[in-house]
Amino acid sequence: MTGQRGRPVLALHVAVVLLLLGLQFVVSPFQHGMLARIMVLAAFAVGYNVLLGYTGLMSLGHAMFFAAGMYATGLTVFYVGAGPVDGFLIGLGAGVVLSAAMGLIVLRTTGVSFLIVTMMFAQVFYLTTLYFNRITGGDQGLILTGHLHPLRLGALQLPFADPAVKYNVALAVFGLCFLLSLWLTASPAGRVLVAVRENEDRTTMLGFNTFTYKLLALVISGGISGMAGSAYTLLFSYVGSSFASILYSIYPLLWTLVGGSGTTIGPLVGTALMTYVVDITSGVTPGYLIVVGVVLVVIILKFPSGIVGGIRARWLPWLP
Amino acid sequence: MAAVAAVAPLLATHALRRTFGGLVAVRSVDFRLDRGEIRSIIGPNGAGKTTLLGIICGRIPPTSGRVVFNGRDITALRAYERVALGIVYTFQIISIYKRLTVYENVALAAERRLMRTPLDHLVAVRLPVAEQVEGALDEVGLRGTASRIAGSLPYGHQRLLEVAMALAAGPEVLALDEPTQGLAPDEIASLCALIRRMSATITILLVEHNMQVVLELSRRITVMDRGAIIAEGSPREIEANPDVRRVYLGL
Amino acid sequence: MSLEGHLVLALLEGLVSSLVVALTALGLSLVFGVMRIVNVAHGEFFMLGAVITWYVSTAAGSFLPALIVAPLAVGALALVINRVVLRPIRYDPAATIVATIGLLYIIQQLVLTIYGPYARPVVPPFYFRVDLPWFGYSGYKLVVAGVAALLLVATWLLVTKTTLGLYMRATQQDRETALAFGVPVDRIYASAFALGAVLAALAGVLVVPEQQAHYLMGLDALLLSFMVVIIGGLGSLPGTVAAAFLIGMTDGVVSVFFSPTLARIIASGLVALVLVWRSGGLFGDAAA
Amino acid sequence: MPDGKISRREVLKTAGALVGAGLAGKLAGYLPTASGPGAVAQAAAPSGTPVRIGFEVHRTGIGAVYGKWFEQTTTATVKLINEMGGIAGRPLEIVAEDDGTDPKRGVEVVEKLALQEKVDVIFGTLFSNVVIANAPRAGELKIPYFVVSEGYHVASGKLNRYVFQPGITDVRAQVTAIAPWIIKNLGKKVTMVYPDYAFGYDHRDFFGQAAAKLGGTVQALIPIPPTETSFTKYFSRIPGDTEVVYHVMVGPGVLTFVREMGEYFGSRKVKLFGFIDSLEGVDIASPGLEFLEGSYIWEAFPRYAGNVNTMAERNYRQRVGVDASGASVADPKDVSTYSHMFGCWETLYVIKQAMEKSGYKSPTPGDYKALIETLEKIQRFDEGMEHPQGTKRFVGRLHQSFGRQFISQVQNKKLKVVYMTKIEDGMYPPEADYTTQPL
Repeated sequence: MTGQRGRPVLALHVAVVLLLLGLQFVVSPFQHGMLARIMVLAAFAVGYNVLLGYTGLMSLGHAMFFAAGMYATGLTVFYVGAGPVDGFLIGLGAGVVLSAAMGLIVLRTTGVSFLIVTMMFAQVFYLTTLYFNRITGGDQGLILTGHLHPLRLGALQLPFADPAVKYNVALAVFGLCFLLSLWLTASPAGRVLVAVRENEDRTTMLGFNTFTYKLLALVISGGISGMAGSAYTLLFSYVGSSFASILYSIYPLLWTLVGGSGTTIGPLVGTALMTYVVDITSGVTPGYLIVVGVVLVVIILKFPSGIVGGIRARWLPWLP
Repeated sequence: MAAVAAVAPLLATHALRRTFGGLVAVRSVDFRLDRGEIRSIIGPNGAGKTTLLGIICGRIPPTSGRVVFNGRDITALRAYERVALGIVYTFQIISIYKRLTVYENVALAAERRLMRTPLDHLVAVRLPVAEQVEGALDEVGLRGTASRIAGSLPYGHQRLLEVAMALAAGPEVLALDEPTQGLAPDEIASLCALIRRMSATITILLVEHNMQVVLELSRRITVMDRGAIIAEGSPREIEANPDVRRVYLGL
Repeated sequence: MSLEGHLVLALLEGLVSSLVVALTALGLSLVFGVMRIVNVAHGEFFMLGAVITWYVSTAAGSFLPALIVAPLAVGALALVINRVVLRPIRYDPAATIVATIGLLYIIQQLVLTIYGPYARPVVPPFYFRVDLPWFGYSGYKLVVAGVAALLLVATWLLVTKTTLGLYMRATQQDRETALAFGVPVDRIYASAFALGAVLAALAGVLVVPEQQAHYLMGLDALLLSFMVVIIGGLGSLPGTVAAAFLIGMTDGVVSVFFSPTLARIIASGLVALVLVWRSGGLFGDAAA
Repeated sequence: MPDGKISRREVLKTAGALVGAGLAGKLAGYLPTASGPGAVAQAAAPSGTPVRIGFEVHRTGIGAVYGKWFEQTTTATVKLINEMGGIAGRPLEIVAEDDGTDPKRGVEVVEKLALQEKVDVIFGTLFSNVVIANAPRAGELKIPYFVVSEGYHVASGKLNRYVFQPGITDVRAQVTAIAPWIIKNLGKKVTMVYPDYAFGYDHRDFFGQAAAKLGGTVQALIPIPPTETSFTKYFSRIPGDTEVVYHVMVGPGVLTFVREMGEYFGSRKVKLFGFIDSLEGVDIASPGLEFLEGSYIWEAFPRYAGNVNTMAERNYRQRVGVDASGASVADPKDVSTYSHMFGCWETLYVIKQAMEKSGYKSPTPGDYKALIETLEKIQRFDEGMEHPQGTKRFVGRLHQSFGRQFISQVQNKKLKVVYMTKIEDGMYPPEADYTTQPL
């Protein structure tokens, strides 16, 4: 909020992005790929966090926004032969439009009703992708390889098959969403969102039209989720219904809560942690989900407000 | 003065009615509030005071009737729109952002007025906010608490903080719903002083049970019973009014 | 098949499935109503009920002992979970979600490891087929529907007529006040959680002869129950039943006239809109 | 460090499959059928650096039943291959990793096996949504990827040159092969009930085509959405004059599906033709399946012993640890996925053959090129210990094998083969040619 706090915060966030930028030169090829995927999914979680962490609305339907971005990009690339940039913008647009339209309906509800309504509309979206399987390929999905042109920056051609391209596109998308969310927390609008989270009635009686602010939050959240979905499609040249299923609504919720909802860095931490816990344990034992479950329980017993949330509460109160 | 007011009431309701299911909370109330006065609304529990206040502030839609503010029919306006017009409300049960700092609490109130263009939403508007926050905090006597977490303030200070937020929201009419509830005598005294100070620039509408406070502060008093206004007048007139004594003071 | 045939089928399917859904949702309605926590692992209690039933009925050669064993076992497990996990995090809503997702992983993986990935059938205690002019129908399904109705009434009596129920409703209304009036809130939470688990397990037991015991059957049951409970209105049993009927009937009727997936789309959309329109739920106060 | 990790995984993996392979191994010692491989028992023990095959397995998620048996089959195959001298004299080693039957995790697993474990090739994926999501990555990483999925995705040409399906016939071929029998023997008016996901689309598209050619008509399509637990409400959509109900389902709901169908139709005369996919991992004698008695079911490889009476089949069955009725020797309640898991066995032998023939040494572009081009030139895999399901025609340009199919009837709660197709019956004009793609 105030000047002398702003500087270290900004420095920290820039440092995180720079760290990710640097990591690509030191990590193994496998980690390289993992990090690229983690960044894209972390962007998804960042988008989710805008709604849950900074506005206090818990959605169980964000898969529909992720998938909206994924399908908008994927289908236009596949059928229309759109370029990656156009495809990406269309994906972003789809996330924005869908979340705006949804917002006008679902924001009439709050609390658990909001949770359920978003879940049900996401289910409708998921089933729709199956119903139109002759176009979408249903859960088998579509492959973009051969339809997807390389990314053009001036003279150079950047094929998405190139790991470096994957990584840095992922980084660009994540960095954008990450800093966007940081800016949001510092902006007056962002503070109003927090006010809505903390006490909506009071906020109304201070003269704010809380509905429009919640809609704003949902649209930003949906837009970011759409971007993430779009980026995922471009990077892994695949579109499929699985990414619209309830699981992909639960993941961002889980990642955000584990990392710390209402913290800008939490979503990244949560996503990375969960991805690696699964990856490492699954290599060690067939029953790895038990370990994952135990880890979740232990984390939450130690940090009920998520890892970064706990760190903020204990040591770094100035974390946004 | 009264004549002037008669010409242009700051706020007036016409044949206001509100029912909840079968229960009539407010029945055909014609209420008028003049600019610059301190008005108290009193009455036994369930008389409809808070409902009337709620309708005036736009928290509760009337079943029928109109609300006019500055000569403009605002019946259709939502609560937040009325706040923007200058009708500001403080809750009966203290309502602040307990987990935010005192500064942030008041800043939110101030910022709403300063955020006019979309751009204002994007980039932090700094200077005016800080000044207005300090001003409001000084006014209510909370200077120096800016960086504290609101929830950690003593009860009385939380009440004052809510008033400071109301001030920062730039009220023309300030509706206080039982502000002295749960305050210690000395706190009540200072709150009364504050209200009197504020009334120099702001019209005060008070729903209050504490008769000392009411009689001491009010220019005029409106008495409600079973959803209707049964009397209105100066403290002295009201004290003398037999109906009031019967119905309300229970004498 | 004639139109009235279609409709009879639709209504029958609707009726039966709604009662079964209500039964599944019963426990959740209790837990969610009283404790206001989203227990993601609730569906796993349902699954455990079904799986235990398979073990019991293969061991004992009869389905009936499971009616006792499964609920008790699952209820005990719930008490442990409540003590070891939920109480330490003070039933914090967000933390509870994460913790119970963890529990869901643990329970599912344990069942997968011990019981295996199979969908195993359980012989119903009795089996007959009701022949209607247009089509046949499972007699067991009808009986389950009946039992479900009984259990619903029983639970309703428990909540409205007993001290425990009174305490539960008090806690549901306002935890602090209840505490002030000397309601042993901790014990109420524990018993509500356990009772919810018992009911979920019971639902699992009754349903398993209809749908096989499978380690992944929990999540869908949970989501469906969750819908029913919220649409019905927090902690309102009549609401839960009403919502179950709303969903069951919509699903049943719509399915007869549209291709399955489209039917699902339409049904879910309609039901969601009902909740938007009555955002507090059919019988609910404003949603918490 | 990696070695330590691998050996640890090895231990745990074998521990996991100890029941299946371990037991099969013991029996292999003295059972007569072992005499076939027995002869080879003298083969020199493999030596040198192991050939490491990455195995993407559905240990968890909806595919877990298949995953369990794919893993058991794979372990048994590897054991036998190593007993018989390994691959080009090198020991064969499996690096298994669960993908949770999830397309996202699937891609991670492909990357992990290729980049971190640095395996020679990857194989084993079944569920088509995972296969299709993985294929682009395998292509980008330029690592041969052998799927055992039966989906019509490899042969459709939408994947890439690194993806092969040499161990199992695809759904299009299965359907094309058996459609004539259905139309001739059961009836011309067909209603199809199939999943509105996975290979449901392949059935819908290609059975319709095949049936039309033979004067059959598909009267109604009833695609069932995922996570459906009650089906009765859909049966009223089956036209009254339907002669054949063609049903293929996946997932845990299938038993309910069949039983509810039984309750619904009761005595009403309608012929049923189903796909074993519905009943993989399920005992045909299960309560509620009585309604299937007398109905017909497609099998890729007959579950009940004696239907295919070859030494190769007996050896395969006993090596994997499957009893005469298709259940696990260790626990008769664990019913196998007999019509799919043979694909793992045969695919591993295809890999062995291709590696040995191409002189494959290490995961280098050159060796991969040789491996892929060699495999693309192979035209048939002869029935025998390596290919117990039967001879396969392999179409190099499609990267797809074609084998015979079986139609069985449920008789006294067992499956009895009543018809066997010829390989040619299933072959369709190829629409793709991977060999033209650059490597």
